[in-house]
Amino acid sequence: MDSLPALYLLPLLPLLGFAVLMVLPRLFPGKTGGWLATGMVGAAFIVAVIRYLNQGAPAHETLWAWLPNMALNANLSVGFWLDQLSALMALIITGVGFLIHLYSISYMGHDPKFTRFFAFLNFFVAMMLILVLADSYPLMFVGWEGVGMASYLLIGFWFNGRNSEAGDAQVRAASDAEAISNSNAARKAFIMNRIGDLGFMLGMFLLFKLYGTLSIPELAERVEGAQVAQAGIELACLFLLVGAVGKSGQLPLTTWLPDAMAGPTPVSALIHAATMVTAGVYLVARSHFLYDLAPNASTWVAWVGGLTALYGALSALNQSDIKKILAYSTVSQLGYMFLAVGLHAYSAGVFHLLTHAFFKALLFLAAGAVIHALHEEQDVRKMGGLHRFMPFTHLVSVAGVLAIAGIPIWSGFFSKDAILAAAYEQSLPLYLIGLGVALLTAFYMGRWYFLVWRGAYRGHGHPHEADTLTKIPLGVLAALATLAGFLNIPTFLGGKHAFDDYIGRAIPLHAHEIPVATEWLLTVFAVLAGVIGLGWAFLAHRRGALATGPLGELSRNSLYLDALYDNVVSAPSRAIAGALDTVDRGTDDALNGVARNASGPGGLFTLWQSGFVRAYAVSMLLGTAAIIGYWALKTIGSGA
Amino acid sequence: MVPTTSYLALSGILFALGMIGVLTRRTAIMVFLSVELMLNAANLALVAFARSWGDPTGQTAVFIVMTLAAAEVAIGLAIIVAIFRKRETTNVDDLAALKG
Amino acid sequence: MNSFTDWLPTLMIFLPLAGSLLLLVTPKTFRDEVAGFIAALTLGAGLAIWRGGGSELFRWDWIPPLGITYSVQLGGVSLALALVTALMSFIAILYAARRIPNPGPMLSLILAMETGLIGIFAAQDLMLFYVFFEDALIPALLMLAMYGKNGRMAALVKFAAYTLFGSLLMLVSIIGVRYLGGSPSFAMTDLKQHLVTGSAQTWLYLGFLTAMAVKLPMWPLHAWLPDFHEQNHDSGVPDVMGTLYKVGGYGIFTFAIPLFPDASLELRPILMGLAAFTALYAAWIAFRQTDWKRLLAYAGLSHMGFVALGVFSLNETAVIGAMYLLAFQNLYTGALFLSVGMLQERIGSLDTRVGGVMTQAGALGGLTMALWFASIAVPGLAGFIGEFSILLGAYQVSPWLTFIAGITTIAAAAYALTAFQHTFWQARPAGSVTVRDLVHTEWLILGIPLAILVLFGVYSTPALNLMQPAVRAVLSALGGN
Amino acid sequence: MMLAFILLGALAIVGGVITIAAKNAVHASLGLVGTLLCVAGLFATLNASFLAATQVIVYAGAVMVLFLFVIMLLNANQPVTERDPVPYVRELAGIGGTLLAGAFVVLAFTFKDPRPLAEGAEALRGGSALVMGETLLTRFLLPFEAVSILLLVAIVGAVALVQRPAAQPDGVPDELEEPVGAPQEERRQVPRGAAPALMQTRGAQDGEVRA
Repeated sequence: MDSLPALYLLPLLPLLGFAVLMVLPRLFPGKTGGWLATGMVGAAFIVAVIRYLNQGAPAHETLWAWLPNMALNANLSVGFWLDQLSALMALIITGVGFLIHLYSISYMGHDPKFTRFFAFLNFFVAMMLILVLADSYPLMFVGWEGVGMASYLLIGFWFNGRNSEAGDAQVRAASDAEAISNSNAARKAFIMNRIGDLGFMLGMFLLFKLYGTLSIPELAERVEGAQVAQAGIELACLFLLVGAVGKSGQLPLTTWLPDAMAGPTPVSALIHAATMVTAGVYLVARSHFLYDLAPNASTWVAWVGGLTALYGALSALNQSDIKKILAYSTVSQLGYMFLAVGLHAYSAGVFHLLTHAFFKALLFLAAGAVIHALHEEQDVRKMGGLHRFMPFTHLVSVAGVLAIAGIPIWSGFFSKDAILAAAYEQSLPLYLIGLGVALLTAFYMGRWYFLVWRGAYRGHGHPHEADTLTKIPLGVLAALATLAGFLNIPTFLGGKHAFDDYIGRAIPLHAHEIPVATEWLLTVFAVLAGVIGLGWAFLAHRRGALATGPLGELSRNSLYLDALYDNVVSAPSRAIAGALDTVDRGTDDALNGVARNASGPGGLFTLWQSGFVRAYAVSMLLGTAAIIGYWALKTIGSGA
Repeated sequence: MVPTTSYLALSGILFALGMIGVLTRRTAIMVFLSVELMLNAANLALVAFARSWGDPTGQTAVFIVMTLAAAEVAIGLAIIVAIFRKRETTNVDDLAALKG
Repeated sequence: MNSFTDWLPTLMIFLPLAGSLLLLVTPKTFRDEVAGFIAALTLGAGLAIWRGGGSELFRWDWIPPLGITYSVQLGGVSLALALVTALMSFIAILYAARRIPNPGPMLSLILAMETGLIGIFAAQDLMLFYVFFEDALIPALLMLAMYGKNGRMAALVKFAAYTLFGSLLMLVSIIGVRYLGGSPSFAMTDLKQHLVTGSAQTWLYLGFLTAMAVKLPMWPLHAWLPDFHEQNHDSGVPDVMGTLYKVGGYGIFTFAIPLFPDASLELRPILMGLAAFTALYAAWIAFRQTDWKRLLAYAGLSHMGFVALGVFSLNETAVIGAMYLLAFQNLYTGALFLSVGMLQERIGSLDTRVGGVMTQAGALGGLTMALWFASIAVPGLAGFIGEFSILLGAYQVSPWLTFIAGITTIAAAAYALTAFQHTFWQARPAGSVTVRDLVHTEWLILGIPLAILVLFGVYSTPALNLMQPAVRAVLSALGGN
Repeated sequence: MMLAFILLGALAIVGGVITIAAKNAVHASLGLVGTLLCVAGLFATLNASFLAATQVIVYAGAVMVLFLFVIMLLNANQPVTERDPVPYVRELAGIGGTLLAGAFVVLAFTFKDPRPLAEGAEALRGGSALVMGETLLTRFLLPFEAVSILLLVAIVGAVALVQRPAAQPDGVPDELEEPVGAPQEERRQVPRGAAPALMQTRGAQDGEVRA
């Protein structure tokens, strides 16, 4: 073990990259900053591969004491934990991260803040690695909020609008409007993540209250041992679910993900497709020992996943922005993963996470190439027939679409099929939702493909093929998207699902009891769903009615969830804030008011001080008369 | 032997009369007269108590009050004359310089 | 144990005062250097004490007939706060020397206040604590009076009224503690042996609490804070000293809890409720503020709500978190006030709806954003450790109040990022003045606090080793959970 | 005895009413003289014979003469006519007075003699000068002396008060000069209700003395 590179190297390398690029940007003129950042992530990838290859028992390396007495009656220390799950995640992050860094060098080539972009990307990769390798929940929370911060920085990368110095006023106005929308999107993402983080924190507090420690290895031992009230674990798992939902953009905290498309495309590919959004799934998978003891919470997770998948698919039907379609499809695919981990089919969920990372990153990068080629044009209705101008990108996009649609051989088929099998095994309604979503997914991805690549070119300007530096990542991802499925060929198809065994060593698997016949039936249904979806899209394309998808406005405004939040949550909170402010300013006036009218009754007395001796004498008389009168009455009363 | 209570009642009435006099009269001299009346009322009560207690102190007190009254009248009237010379008025209400 | 380390705390306390008097006589040209040198010396003294592992109790009978002793000790939490005070005063002096037209009086006032503050942290005698408590008030008032904006007199009167009202009540309870308890002197060591018991303790605790609640500040007694900060000099230097003067949390921890254990246990739910409410209330109001200074005042108030929640919960983790947050909160709130000062220096107004400053002044924007992230307790910075420990500890005591305080973290993100976005992001309005970026010393003024925040956010062991034993000692005496 | 008391009491009350109600100042003082004489009579019934005598001589005689003299001197005879500045004072005084009287009467009847009256009266030995002198010069010697000093002071005070400022050798009156600018005629206006006799005498010296 000692010869292996230390675990803390993984997050340290990109962090160093971030520090250097932020503090000394002038040292890296031109694109050298980009190459440095990519090199750092590459190095991290190599370390991850080395640690992945010679993995024995889970490695636990601790550094220094960090939080006061949050471990078993000791201070919680910063430490990294490498088991099969986190090794795989590290591989995905660094691998896909490296490819996307490579892609960004050309994509962001002429952006004025080139170096800063790579600094933020490195910072993101470092935080994601901390999240994945953390040995304790608080350290995972560091990564958790760190990636939230990185996504805030990257979504709001063009916070002042790309052509704010442009000459003509009309372009400037558009750029200013874009600046405001970008900044709002970034802020919205961060605040929504923060809401999820509150849930995560409360979950941690409850776990500490139940078990007295927040270090995951210690927690795992104590959970099996201690017989803690079922309700406690259920609530803790629900809190963790809220955290996962916040980070992975599931219902109800999902409206920030489509808005996050305001960031540059590599950001959408890396953060909002491959890595950050899967953090929620990783959290649930990492806390499998809790969720196994909390059946209700797990059904909650499954149902949240199922409903979000449906919501994402429905919203994606009629989007006109090339990246928005992919964003909603990410939401929907994440719904699948939550569905899987909710049903305790952790390996199926993680496998889908893997394949999804590949083909969704591929699709986003392809979309990026298209946007780049059409000079920042993102509206699919102004595209079409690009297969003639960009043959290579077209080819990889076909691979991506087939993968996501779940066509056999491509990876999407295997991972989605595993999830549907698990769903069928445990709850029929969820399986039906899953199947329906598979159909819708096939349709909107087909629509995406036909609108962008097929038909006549509706835009102006002359699109050109991407340069070589862009092609390399696209090619690699296309290969991975196609071949990744073979990692986990299910038994009834003659494979030995190597992936399930690998993950099984970290997370206990549930035996499959479905007879082979039904498995075949499920696979046929899944393939049928994919084919019908694509066919429906093809027919609509032939009729040229693809521009406006079904469900029209309902889908375009994503079931009006955004509008709902605005006037249910943000408007009243603003109003209350205003009211509180006036109340707060009011307290001082109230005090002055009391002072002012206290002098009122005082005025009456001045009249009485009239200066006339006899007035005083009268008051003296009345006074004495009253006193003696009282005295006399008392004596009468007492019958003297 | 006339009971002391009747003497006290009489002195009370006289005292009240004096009091009313002080309040209703508008010139300083008249106010003084009423004050004298009140003093006499007090003396009467003192003597009545002296008899009921059988102790001459009451009477000596009256004696001292009388001398006091005399002195007071002297000084009071002197003041009134001085005020009169300054303000040419004996009306009590004009003398309101110490207005609050 | 050579005698020099005995005198270090006294040196650290009275060096700034000597400096401030010296400043009044130094010629104009050397004024900045002298002030800076004295502040650096004080910081050095503090570091020497820290390296020596905190100083022993130094006791000398000041006024024997009254039983007032000059007992002084800098160790654990008090040393941490004293160090932070010394550092922030040094930074405030650095910035004031350059930024304020005639810095002479301001510099001497800062140094005078620094004495009061370090005295507060070092005092181990109730009456001495009271003396320093009042002593620190005078320079604050003078700063506001001499350098404030036109509405300063009203703010000054309100500030003085609230503070004096509180401190007089505290004086009553200080005297009460000694005489009801029957202890020979006001020194804490003696007072602890002669604890007051029964309902009298609650009343004394309440007296003490009002002063601390004003200084904390806590919800009902906070009205002076926004005006105090809003009316102070635009450069933000008096506000830095103002934030340092929020010693309520420390006062409760060092004096109130050991002296009134049963009362603090008995009043715990109410006080925690008030604290959580303060946090949420302040954060929610901050959301609508359009003046940077007022927004920062409410942000500070919200953090103080957290500190109060931590201290009142009497749970060891929460109290350590409260002290941690109290110490480092001075760093980022102070630095933010200075960054607002720099912003005001460049664009002439404190309004948040300015827009696009970051496009022209990248460094100022970047550093301010990092400081704001520290302020809303993003992990990896010191604020998080404090806030996380408070919430964890408070959760063990009462989950619902922690939930309310938790919502504050969301509200904090909301107000911080909204204001930040309106000022630094979005497009720069056409025709507005171009904002020049940071110049030489300004990098340091924002950079040093940020560096320390990052250092103690990631590698927090030294600060924990300093604070944990002190907190554990106090709470074990209480037998708290 | 009872008859004497009733007669004298009634007369005293009538005198009192006259002193406070009479329009003419002189009538009021005569009313007071009547009351004083009745009170002297009452003293006699209360075996305070010496006091009765002194009352008649000192009080009724000397003091009342002084009063009459001053009334004549200041010509304070006409009643004051214009509006009473203090509102409702008459009514208030009336109500207050009757209330006070009622209270006194009620309280008076609550008084119980500590000793049987006869025995008390007998102990006073007729309140003669012997008894008075004995008590005054033994038990109350100090008050006796104090009162004598008081009388002396009163005499000196009275004389000093009414002393007219003697003309100074250099012609500067002791009072401060009137500010030159003060309008003269305002001071000429005839004060309300001033006694004409006194005015002539004062007017004469007005020339050289600025009042």
